[in-house]
Amino acid sequence: MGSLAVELFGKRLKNPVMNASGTLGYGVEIEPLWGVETMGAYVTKGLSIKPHHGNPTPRVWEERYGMINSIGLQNVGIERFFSHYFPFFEEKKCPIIVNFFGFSEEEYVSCAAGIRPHDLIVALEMNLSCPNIKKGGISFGKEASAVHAIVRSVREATRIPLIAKLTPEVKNIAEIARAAYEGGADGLTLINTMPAAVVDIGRRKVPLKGGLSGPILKPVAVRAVHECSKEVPIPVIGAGGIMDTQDALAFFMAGARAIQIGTATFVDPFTMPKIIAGLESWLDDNGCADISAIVGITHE
Amino acid sequence: MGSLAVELFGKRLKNPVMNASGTLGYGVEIEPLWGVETMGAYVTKGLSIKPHHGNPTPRVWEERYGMINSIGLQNVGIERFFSHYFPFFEEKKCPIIVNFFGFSEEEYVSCAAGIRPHDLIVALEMNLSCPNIKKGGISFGKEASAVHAIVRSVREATRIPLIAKLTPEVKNIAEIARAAYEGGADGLTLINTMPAAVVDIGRRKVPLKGGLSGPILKPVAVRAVHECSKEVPIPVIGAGGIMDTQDALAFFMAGARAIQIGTATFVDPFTMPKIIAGLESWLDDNGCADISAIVGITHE
Amino acid sequence: MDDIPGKIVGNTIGAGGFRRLIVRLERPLGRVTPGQFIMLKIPEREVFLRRPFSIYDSRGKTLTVMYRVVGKGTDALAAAAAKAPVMVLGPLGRGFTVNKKNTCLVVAGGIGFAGVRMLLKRLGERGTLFLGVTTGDELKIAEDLEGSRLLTATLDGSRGFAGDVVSLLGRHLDEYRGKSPEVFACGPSGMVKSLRKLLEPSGIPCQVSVEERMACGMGLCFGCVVAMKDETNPYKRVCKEGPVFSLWDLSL
Amino acid sequence: MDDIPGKIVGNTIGAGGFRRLIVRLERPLGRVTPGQFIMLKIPEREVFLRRPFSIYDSRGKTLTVMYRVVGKGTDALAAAAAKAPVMVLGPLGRGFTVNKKNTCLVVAGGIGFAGVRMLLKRLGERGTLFLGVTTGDELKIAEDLEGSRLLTATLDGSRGFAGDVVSLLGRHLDEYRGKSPEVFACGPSGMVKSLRKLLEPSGIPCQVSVEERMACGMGLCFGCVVAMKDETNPYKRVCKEGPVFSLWDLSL
Ligand SMILES: Cc1cc2nc3c(=O)[nH]c(=O)nc-3n(C[C@H](O)[C@H](O)[C@H](O)COP(=O)(O)OP(=O)(O)OC[C@H]3O[C@@H](n4cnc5c(N)ncnc54)[C@H](O)[C@@H]3O)c2cc1C
Ligand SMILES: Cc1cc2nc3c(=O)[nH]c(=O)nc-3n(C[C@H](O)[C@H](O)[C@H](O)COP(=O)(O)OP(=O)(O)OC[C@H]3O[C@@H](n4cnc5c(N)ncnc54)[C@H](O)[C@@H]3O)c2cc1C
Ligand SMILES: Cc1cc2nc3c(=O)[nH]c(=O)nc-3n(C[C@H](O)[C@H](O)[C@H](O)COP(=O)(O)O)c2cc1C
Ligand SMILES: Cc1cc2nc3c(=O)[nH]c(=O)nc-3n(C[C@H](O)[C@H](O)[C@H](O)COP(=O)(O)O)c2cc1C
Ligand code: FES
Ligand code: FES
Repeated sequence: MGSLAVELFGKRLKNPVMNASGTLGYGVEIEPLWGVETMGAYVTKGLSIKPHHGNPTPRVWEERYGMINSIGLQNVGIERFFSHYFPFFEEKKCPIIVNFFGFSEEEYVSCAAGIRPHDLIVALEMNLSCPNIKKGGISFGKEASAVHAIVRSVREATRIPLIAKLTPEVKNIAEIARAAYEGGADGLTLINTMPAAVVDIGRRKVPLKGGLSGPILKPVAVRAVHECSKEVPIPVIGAGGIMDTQDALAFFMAGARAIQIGTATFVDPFTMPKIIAGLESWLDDNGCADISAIVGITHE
Repeated sequence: MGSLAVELFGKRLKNPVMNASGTLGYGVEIEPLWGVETMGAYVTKGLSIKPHHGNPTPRVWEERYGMINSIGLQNVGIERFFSHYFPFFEEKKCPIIVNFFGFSEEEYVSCAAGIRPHDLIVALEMNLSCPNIKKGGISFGKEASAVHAIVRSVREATRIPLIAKLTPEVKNIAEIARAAYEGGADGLTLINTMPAAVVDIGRRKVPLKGGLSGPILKPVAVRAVHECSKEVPIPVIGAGGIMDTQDALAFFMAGARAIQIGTATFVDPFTMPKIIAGLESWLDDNGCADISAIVGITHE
Repeated sequence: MDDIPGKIVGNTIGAGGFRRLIVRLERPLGRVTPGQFIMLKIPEREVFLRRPFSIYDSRGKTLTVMYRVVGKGTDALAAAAAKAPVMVLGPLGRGFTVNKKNTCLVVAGGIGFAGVRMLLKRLGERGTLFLGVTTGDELKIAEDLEGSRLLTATLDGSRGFAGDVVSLLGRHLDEYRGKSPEVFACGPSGMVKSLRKLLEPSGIPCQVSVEERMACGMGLCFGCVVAMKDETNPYKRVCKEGPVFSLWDLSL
Repeated sequence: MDDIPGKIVGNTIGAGGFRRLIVRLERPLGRVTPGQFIMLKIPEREVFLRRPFSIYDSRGKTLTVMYRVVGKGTDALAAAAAKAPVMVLGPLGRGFTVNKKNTCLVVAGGIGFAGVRMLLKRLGERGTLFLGVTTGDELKIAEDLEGSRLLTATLDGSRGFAGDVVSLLGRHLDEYRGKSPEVFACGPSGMVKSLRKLLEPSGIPCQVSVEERMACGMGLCFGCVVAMKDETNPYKRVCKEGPVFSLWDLSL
């Protein structure tokens, strides 16, 4: 039988399927349906040094084949996550990736520095889409030089493997990928949501501006994964509109070593277990011993 | 009865509906179904100083709610357009917007300089998504300073009103809009296609990388129109996934003075006449005398 | 909680002019607390996200929802044919908590009736329903309720009290003094605001069911929050910590 | 050319194992040149673009298409029920040009038969069909052709010539020397390449119908080009300048 196990940042994960940050609450909420230990790793909601309240509603809006969210990074803060929720993952022996952000470089650094290495912590995932309040709210992830600098600072603050999660709203994502790699990132997650807006024609208002996610994002994400995984020699984790096994395969073939599922879970909460089973059958049906064999197979 | 007529760059157009460049051939092809004079203006296929052959196939691929194209700007060149196709528009008294591009700044300038002002030429539309072969293939439209410079050079080369057509693959489209405005652009067209890729899972290949268009692009385009029309005081022409009258209204309300329809024509070749009729009914149903009354109505 | 496949077996306009959707599920929904809801996958591909609906009735494998067409999703739902397949995720959220010692005054505005109907069924004779609707005809939605005392208000004045349901409650509130009254409410946000105004002086307990746009319905996305008075934790999830909250905790 | 609403009235597997789609149109398609095609809007929302199909038959308001399921669009088409609404844009492109003086040798590979069937009907006794298929059973696609002479090849060797259709043509080509032979072909790209190899020495006229992915089907998008020998104009649109080209103009 084909194997879905992957090695990522020196740790062995039972499969390469994870949730995308911010789309599986604190992990406990899915318990009534299936457990987080089903996944290769659980990715935390974006955490900050202090608790963060997020935006007023409306926070979500439906789009054709996708959605727009403006949650605004509501979270309980690093400290409370580790005191209150982490024991749940310890009990389940479920590996985690800690997604975090800050509104200044110092906040990023203190976040990373404040997380002690632990057997279950596979990596830290820096959300570079976060607005830099010191620099007029332009996000950290848009300029190669800025990405290089902040990744380097965070890199020096922790021994835990570091993933840079990139925004697609850049002029050349491969260049940003290289900057993150050269700054010391051990891996990349591609991509975060794409800025978008909706008009409510009846009310003649723009009720919501926020990040686009779901299938509508997939062709942009596939391109980012394809180009960046050719550009840098570190593992790429793919995210963006993965709804089923076929979509997952497209990301692996484009160059992703692991994948994250976000919006699909809202449409069908069993998406992840279904994809894991689907990938297993696909390996068997295709006489493929190991999912790694198809990673990046589309690269010329 | 409400009026769809708009004034754009000092010319009166009978309605604010145009085709998007490259999606209505040379204008003659649609003749068996309806005439180009149905539109406020016809936008030419992207023209270059010399004829350009474009890319090998596959050039088009279907996506969920959209498509990817990699035509590669095939065109007969400025000269042949004016000798061979322009008389058709003269005969029909159909205003045109001339979309053009170059692979170097000089090519842009010679294109613009080579087009003589004419009563029917409403404006020139510079396609800034085109790769700059001198600068390693990075497109002209991605860096504010580069946009400012090239718009300024082209501005100096022609008396015809100048529209800058922007790519969404930038870090901050409002900043690019401002650069174009300050460089001397009289208007903006937003947006061009979004770079994307597909994986053919069966063949384990990436058959096509190219530009994403269609409804899948709409929320990104709406945001660009909303933000840029607040940023700069020049007219914005909206494009990206407009399929019906509702979509068109969303663009006007977001801040577009005129709209362009591209991919929708492939799905239903009568999209443009239908939207023109739909907008007329909407004005009447809503007691609105003039389409301009709702332009930018969502701005705070 | 479970995600259960089902088929539409009924989808028509019922008494009072609101639509009733009846779904035959593959498995029973299980124990429902009144005030809980489901996330329904509407059988139309263009509707991407599920939509939340109160559990109007649930018996064995038969689930009923009462709904109003207000937009794209509910419009597609109204167009869905019999036998169309749906997915039903639920029961979700925290429902009403009934204290046996209190006198239960249930306040419903329009379609908000759907959110308290199971509560009323459970309360039986112990419940009093204050029902506010727009036109007299809509009062028929309550016609199959037995036991509960019914007081009605119509905005068009055609039947019962002429005016809004909170004013109606105001007229009767004195009657419950000393009887440990507790209010259970579900209705539009305007109704909830008036309710607060009315009840603020007495501060009597009041549980309200709140609505908000949802993406997941199970606490995963933090999309459905409502503002709370608690400044250290100003946003709670309607789908997880709610939809029923104490009126006095909400920041309206 | 017109964009005509229609309804599916037949959609089943016909003789030879290929599917036949029959559409009843609101208006007749009008005059069709053999080799022309239509763009069909498949009645399934998830199929975004139309798909090109040769006009297999067109009489009054009845249009027939013969097709093979190869991917998402044709799969959805096969699943489409009777009465499903479609849109038919056509007739499109430039078909075959028949010169009365020539002897017409028609070469079809598999589903490529759909592209030459109208031509054969028009040619009647003047046409000779060289039909190549995979299995003997598939030869039934030509059973309702009257008049034309029929030579067959099967790859499995079960009937007719054992091998590919171009080799079959090669065996017979000499018979037409001095009779102004002209070849009309439609089939997979491999067949077209062999055909060129076979005919290159003699250089006899040959018109081939070419396939390419399309978005618009009417010359608007330049998505469907085919490479030509002409270096000053290396890409022509299959949907507009084609789908029928002289084999000798193509750069294969
Ligand atoms: C816990 C809960 C229980 C509910 N129970 C019922 C019920 O039993 N019967 C019923 O008819 N409706 C109920 N609703 C409201 C119902 O979910 C919305 O009417 C529905 O989601 C609208 O979808 P739409 O696509 O038709 O509207 P849209 O096109 O999305 O929006 C149309 C209008 O509806 C409003 N709206 C959209 N989503 C919601 C939402 N989740 N909550 C409130 N307003 C919304 C919008 O602001 C807009 O004004 C409930 C909502 C919640 C949160
Ligand atoms: C002028 C013309 C006439 C045609 N006539 C017929 C006909 O009479 N009967 C018939 O069965 N088919 C015909 N085809 C081919 C038919 O259009 C394709 O099979 C169909 O578009 C595939 O759609 P799909 O979504 O099922 O396949 P996809 O999922 O898009 O692709 C599946 C496979 O089909 C190939 N393919 C996709 N589109 C085309 C295309 N436009 N042309 C050729 N190959 C394609 C792909 O490369 C791939 O290998 C014709 C094509 C053209 C251009
Ligand atoms: C509701 C919601 C909340 C999100 N929160 C975060 C977050 O806190 N940190 C982060 O890095 N990404 C966040 N994202 C982005 C996702 O992790 C993911 O990158 C994106 O949604 C694309 O994947 P999808 O299309 O599968 O949802 C969020 C996305 C959604 C929809
Ligand atoms: C087939 C095709 C060809 C295009 N060619 C050009 C072009 O030559 N010049 C240009 O500026 N934009 C070109 N575009 C972009 C469109 O003009 C338009 O900006 C984009 O497609 C978004 O609109 P839509 O979603 O309505 O198609 C092309 C788009 C398509 C689909
Ligand atoms: S709807 Fe997702 S948390 Fe409530
Ligand atoms: S398919 Fe658009 S030009 Fe041929």
